[in-house]
Amino acid sequence: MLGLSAKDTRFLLIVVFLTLATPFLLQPFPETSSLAQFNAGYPDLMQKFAIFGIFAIGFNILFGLTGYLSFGHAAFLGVGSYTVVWMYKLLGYNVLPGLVLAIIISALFALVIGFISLRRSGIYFSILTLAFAQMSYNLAYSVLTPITNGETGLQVYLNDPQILMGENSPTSPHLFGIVMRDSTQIQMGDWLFTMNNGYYFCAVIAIIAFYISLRIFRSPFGMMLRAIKTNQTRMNYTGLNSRPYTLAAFVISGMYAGLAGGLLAAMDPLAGAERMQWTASGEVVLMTILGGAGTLMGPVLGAGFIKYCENIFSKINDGVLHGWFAFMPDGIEDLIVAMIHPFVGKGWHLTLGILFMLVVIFLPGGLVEGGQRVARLFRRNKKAGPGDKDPEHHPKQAPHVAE
Amino acid sequence: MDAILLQILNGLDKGSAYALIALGLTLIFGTLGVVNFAHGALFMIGAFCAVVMQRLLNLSYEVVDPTRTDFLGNPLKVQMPYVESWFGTEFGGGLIEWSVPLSILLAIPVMVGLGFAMERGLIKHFYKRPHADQILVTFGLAIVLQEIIKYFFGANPIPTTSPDLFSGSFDFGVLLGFDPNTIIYPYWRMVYFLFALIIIGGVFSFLQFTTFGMVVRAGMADRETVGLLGINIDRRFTIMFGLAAAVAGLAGVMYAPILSPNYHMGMDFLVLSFVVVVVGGMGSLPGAVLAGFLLGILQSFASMNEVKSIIPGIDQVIIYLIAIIILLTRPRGLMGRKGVMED
Amino acid sequence: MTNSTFTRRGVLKTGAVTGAGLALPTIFTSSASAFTNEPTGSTVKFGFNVPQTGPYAEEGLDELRAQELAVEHINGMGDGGMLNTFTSKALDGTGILGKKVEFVTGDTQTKSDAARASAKSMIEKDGVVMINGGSSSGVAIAVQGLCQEAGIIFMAGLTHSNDTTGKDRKANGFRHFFNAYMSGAALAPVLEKEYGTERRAYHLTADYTWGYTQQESIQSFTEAMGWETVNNVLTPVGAGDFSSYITPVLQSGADVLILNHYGGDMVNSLTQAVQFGLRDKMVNGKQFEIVVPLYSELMAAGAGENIKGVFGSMNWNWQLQDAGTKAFVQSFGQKYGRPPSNSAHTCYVQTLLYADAVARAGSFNPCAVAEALEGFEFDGMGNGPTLYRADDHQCFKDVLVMKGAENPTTQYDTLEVVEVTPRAQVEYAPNHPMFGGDAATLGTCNDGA
Amino acid sequence: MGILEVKGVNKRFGGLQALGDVNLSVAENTVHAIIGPNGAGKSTLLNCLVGKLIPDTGSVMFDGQSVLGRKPHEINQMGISRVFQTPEIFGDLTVMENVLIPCFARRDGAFRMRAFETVAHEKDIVEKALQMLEDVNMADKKDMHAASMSRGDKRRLEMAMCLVQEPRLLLLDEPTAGMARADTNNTIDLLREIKEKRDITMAIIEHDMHVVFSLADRITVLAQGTPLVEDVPEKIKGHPKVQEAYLGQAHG
Repeated sequence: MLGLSAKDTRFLLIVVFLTLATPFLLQPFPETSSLAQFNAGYPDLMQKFAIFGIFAIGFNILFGLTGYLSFGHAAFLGVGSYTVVWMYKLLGYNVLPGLVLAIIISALFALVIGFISLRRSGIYFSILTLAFAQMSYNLAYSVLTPITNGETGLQVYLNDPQILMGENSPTSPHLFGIVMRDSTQIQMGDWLFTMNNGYYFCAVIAIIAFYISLRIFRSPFGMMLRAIKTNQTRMNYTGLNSRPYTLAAFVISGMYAGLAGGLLAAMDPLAGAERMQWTASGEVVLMTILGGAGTLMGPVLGAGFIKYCENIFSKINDGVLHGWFAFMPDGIEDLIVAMIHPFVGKGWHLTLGILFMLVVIFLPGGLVEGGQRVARLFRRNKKAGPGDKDPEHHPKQAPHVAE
Repeated sequence: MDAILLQILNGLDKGSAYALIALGLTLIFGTLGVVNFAHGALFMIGAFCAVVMQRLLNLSYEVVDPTRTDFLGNPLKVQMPYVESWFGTEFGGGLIEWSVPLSILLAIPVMVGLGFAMERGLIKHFYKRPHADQILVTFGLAIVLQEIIKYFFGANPIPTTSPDLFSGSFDFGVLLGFDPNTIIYPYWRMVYFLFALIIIGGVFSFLQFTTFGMVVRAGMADRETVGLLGINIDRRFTIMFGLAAAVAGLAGVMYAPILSPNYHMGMDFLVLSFVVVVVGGMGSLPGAVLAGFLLGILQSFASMNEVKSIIPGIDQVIIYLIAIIILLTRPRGLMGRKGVMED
Repeated sequence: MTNSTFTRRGVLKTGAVTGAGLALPTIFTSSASAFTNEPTGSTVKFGFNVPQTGPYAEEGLDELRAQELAVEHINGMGDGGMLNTFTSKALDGTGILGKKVEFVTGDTQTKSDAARASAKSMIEKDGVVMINGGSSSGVAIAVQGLCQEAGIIFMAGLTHSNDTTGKDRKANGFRHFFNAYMSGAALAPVLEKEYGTERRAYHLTADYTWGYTQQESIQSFTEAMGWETVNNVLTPVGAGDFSSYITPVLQSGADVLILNHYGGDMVNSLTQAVQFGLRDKMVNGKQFEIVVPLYSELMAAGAGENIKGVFGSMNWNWQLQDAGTKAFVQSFGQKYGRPPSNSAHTCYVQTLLYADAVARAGSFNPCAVAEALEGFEFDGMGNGPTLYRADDHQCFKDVLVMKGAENPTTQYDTLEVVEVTPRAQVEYAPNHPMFGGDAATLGTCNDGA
Repeated sequence: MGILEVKGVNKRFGGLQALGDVNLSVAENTVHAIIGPNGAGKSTLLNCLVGKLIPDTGSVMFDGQSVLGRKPHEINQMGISRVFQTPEIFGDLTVMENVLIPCFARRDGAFRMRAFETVAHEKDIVEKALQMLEDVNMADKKDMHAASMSRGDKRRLEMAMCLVQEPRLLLLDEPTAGMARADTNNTIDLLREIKEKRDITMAIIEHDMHVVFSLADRITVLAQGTPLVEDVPEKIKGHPKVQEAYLGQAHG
């Protein structure tokens, strides 16, 4: 189906299912339970999962396949966001023109930056991309304030032209009248599920982005990119010019980043300069490595992992901790709270740092490898058990590695 | 003219810090082939050695002063440092005042120990892993280190003062025949510059003139061959990691009076020090030092009002601009060797 | 199925729809809510969104302490703090409108994106009715915009830029903290008295929006009293080493250096300027001086001895002697063993003011609350008689001019109050050009319905 | 007129004359060996042929066109493939993929965005690659990770990667260097088989006399950067100049 092998089709269908069911899957705890703190099924976080998933999928096309480690992809994220907000300001709140333009403009940026940076390889390439992104960030934060609104972030004002705004047009981002921030809520018992328009918009785009990446992985082009990673000398002596291949990969990943940046602004009509800072570039690198560079699903898992930590752990404060352990005797409760305290709330960075180290030490292939190990364990147990059925019947998000 | 002289002085000082950090980073790149994202954190921990020393010397007992009250209306508890009561206010106070230079004594064992622990406990297992994994693990380590510091010292900058002897500034202008007050330079910054020169000189002569250094240099050039000679290069590389950590730490200790230490100062220096190392050329120690001073001085020039009025914002991007120009004209930076970190 | 713009969780907590055992999904009806996150149970949730990581983490921590204290006082625990001195008596220590106050916390990271993400999760996931806190203007403006779109009230924390209640003012946003214009208006007369009218000022300004508005304000006030502005140099945020910006100061013939910096930048630029011996110099026959227009206790602590004798301004200080301040300092000091900072104070007061406005309006509807806050006159909150101006949602009150203390006795009294500038002196027209002129509007109140 | 014509090529590295006035003509469908002691300039000459080095003077013509100034991938596209001293293969890819890539390179040229086709659907190319693997007896290893193979298999794979491009000239840089005797013999057999089955021109740079004399149609002896003699193997064997410059040195 869709030009994919049976295995890939099944994989894609699983991804589609998981993506569409996210509002339910991420809401495992009833609202009334104290574990509801760990629920992640609210629109903003789900949108972030999808958007940063797209960002990481695109980054992986460059880094995972060619091995070129860019430290400047946040620049394209920022360019995408600024483009979309400018389109709001000039045309109106329909997200479509902005998103299309975001992809085009980030592609142009990527073409220029890639053309220059790809003259070098290894760490020299990384530093060149870093330098371009940091220059963009520093200028956007200060000197370019008239275009970017600097520290405050670019936003829409009532006196902006918005020439396509009609009388009844929504006053927040929408797609032909479907307002992004509107949600439909379903309550089932103690569970509340929020199906947000913006999330499903991002989800559909993320699925398309994933499908394209799957096709690229399986294409001759993808094979060439992997060939570049493993041996450029042989590549050249096989009559292939590696520069245009890497440049194409760079531009494609830049377009993914621009799209992700555009979607950030499509969900929330504000574009801040911090999106271009090196820490943002570093974040996508970490997402990709953490999940498993060069695998299809890894970067998405990595993105989800980091965004989850950032949004969930940072909100756990002492009050919440006391709530959880209230059933214990006072002394023990205080002790346990004091022990957990440094790792949550203002200490969420610590948790993230420790998790980075644990994953990379024990799972050299990233989270995907962890998934594979679990799956293998699962299969072995299955086989040992009496009623041995086809283990493929339980793919359980079985991450798929492009070998 | 005097303005240019001044900016050269500023640049040398900025450059000293860049050069010291880059030197340690290059030692690790060159010998171990590891991308160490925790190097900025080592610099930060060095600076906090000065804070710890200051705190240690200021360890106090409380004396209740009934004549004064604190903000809640209770009698004020006055802090009396132990060192002052043991050695008298003059000598004890002197010790407290000299806490930053004294903390070098603390920083060397702390940093070397930390370096050993890092290399043996963590980095060692990553020699054969891809650079991406090294980045992830050292970045994680950097976060952990800075969060530990934040847990104990808070997020605010902590004032760390230089000894009174070095407070104030020296008037170079008068010496060179300019008007007074045109070229002044703080004594402490001169101390820092000299200190940096001594450390850099020390590291170079260590590598140049000792057998140990020669083996390490040979190892940097060709690790396998040296290994074949039956020399235990691993142990030496551990020591090199300790040395690199000590250099970063000492750079941090002495920088504390210039930049009040805070827990994330390492991250602020991290990107910059990578740019310096790469501009200098991967694996080249002289390159790292040269690039440090070069970028320091150029950054100072770019901060001049005359320059900024022609190109607004140039001081924000100059480092990156120079990095791009140098890497495009010289493929391996100023003095880089072929084949290091190019894949 | 219904469409709702933002999620409401309060409903569930009450068990109003206890469908735990139902086989079929129970679905909301739109009449369930009149506005965003309408609290229907016995509790109401506030969102405290402060920097917990990054350079302003310490300030954020102090804000959290104060906010927690405010919640205690509203719920009738502790000694009641400023509720005892507050002129409005609508709050009786039993929560708000019979509902106990709960709160959730989040980390702004001092980044607009992260702050909005955190605020969104509070609105969408936790169902808060109000968000309070923050330690920078960029974040305040970003979160204020979000609250406007979502239809809840934003009570700004520490934000000093003119824009927050100037060109970026919003109907759902309220600022108790003072602003750059007020700093200039309060500082100028003191500077004139201390340093005379014949001065040449050199500005170093943080290169971002807050820096620009502060520099503009200070320059206009100092020039009005006869000072000359020699130069204004923009410095990169987080520059660390400011030496190359400081050295040209003496050569320029200036005799006053104005540091439009905040946080770590201010600590470093001030420390380094003192190291360069600027304050020991005589220029144009006058003693060289440094001014730091915006002070905070925590940053003053970071600069250590270098702030001695340096003038600046503050929104409030714990050393004030009015009854409200004393009650708050007592209450805060008992609980945390340290006096509150002025960012803690503003967050504490904002939380109480919001609660009080709800009580007076008799509703959590943001538009009703906004109406109750607009034009509200009150006293007993440490700043003397105060007005929440309806035109731009800015509080007008006395402003403090501070000076670095020559002989601090503890780590907390490194600053001393030089003058309490009366409110009348810092007032301005709502359409003042520095505040967006006539183009700036609040827009209309949004309750999210 | 040979398919490869090298005329008056000089190359200096600083003070060292690596190649001095080299003239060489390789006739179509022959195996031409270039031998010489270490440092004779064999590798320098080869690098000048494939675009890695540019001679200071002289000309290198392939099928009537100059190769000078062209990049390695352009020269490959002209029809010259190269086997390296240590096999250069795509270690992280499977054996099959290693052979597929040169197939695509031959069909699509130096760069073509085929991001939306699927490799498995390119029937012609897959068949061609499979056929090639069968020809070199590696069909059973097609899904193996290339890097995990033995050195002999890597050499065989590299050869297959070059042959599948159907080059008009195959350059071999010491194809048996560092090999055990048995592997060397296998390689010789493989090359002989290739020579017999295909219309192909080969230029071999080799140290090992055994290899050279069992394969070559013509031999050029290089010493100190200049060609000493060029002739058929039988004549080279007993040539006094060769004895003196090459074998003599090798023995003494």
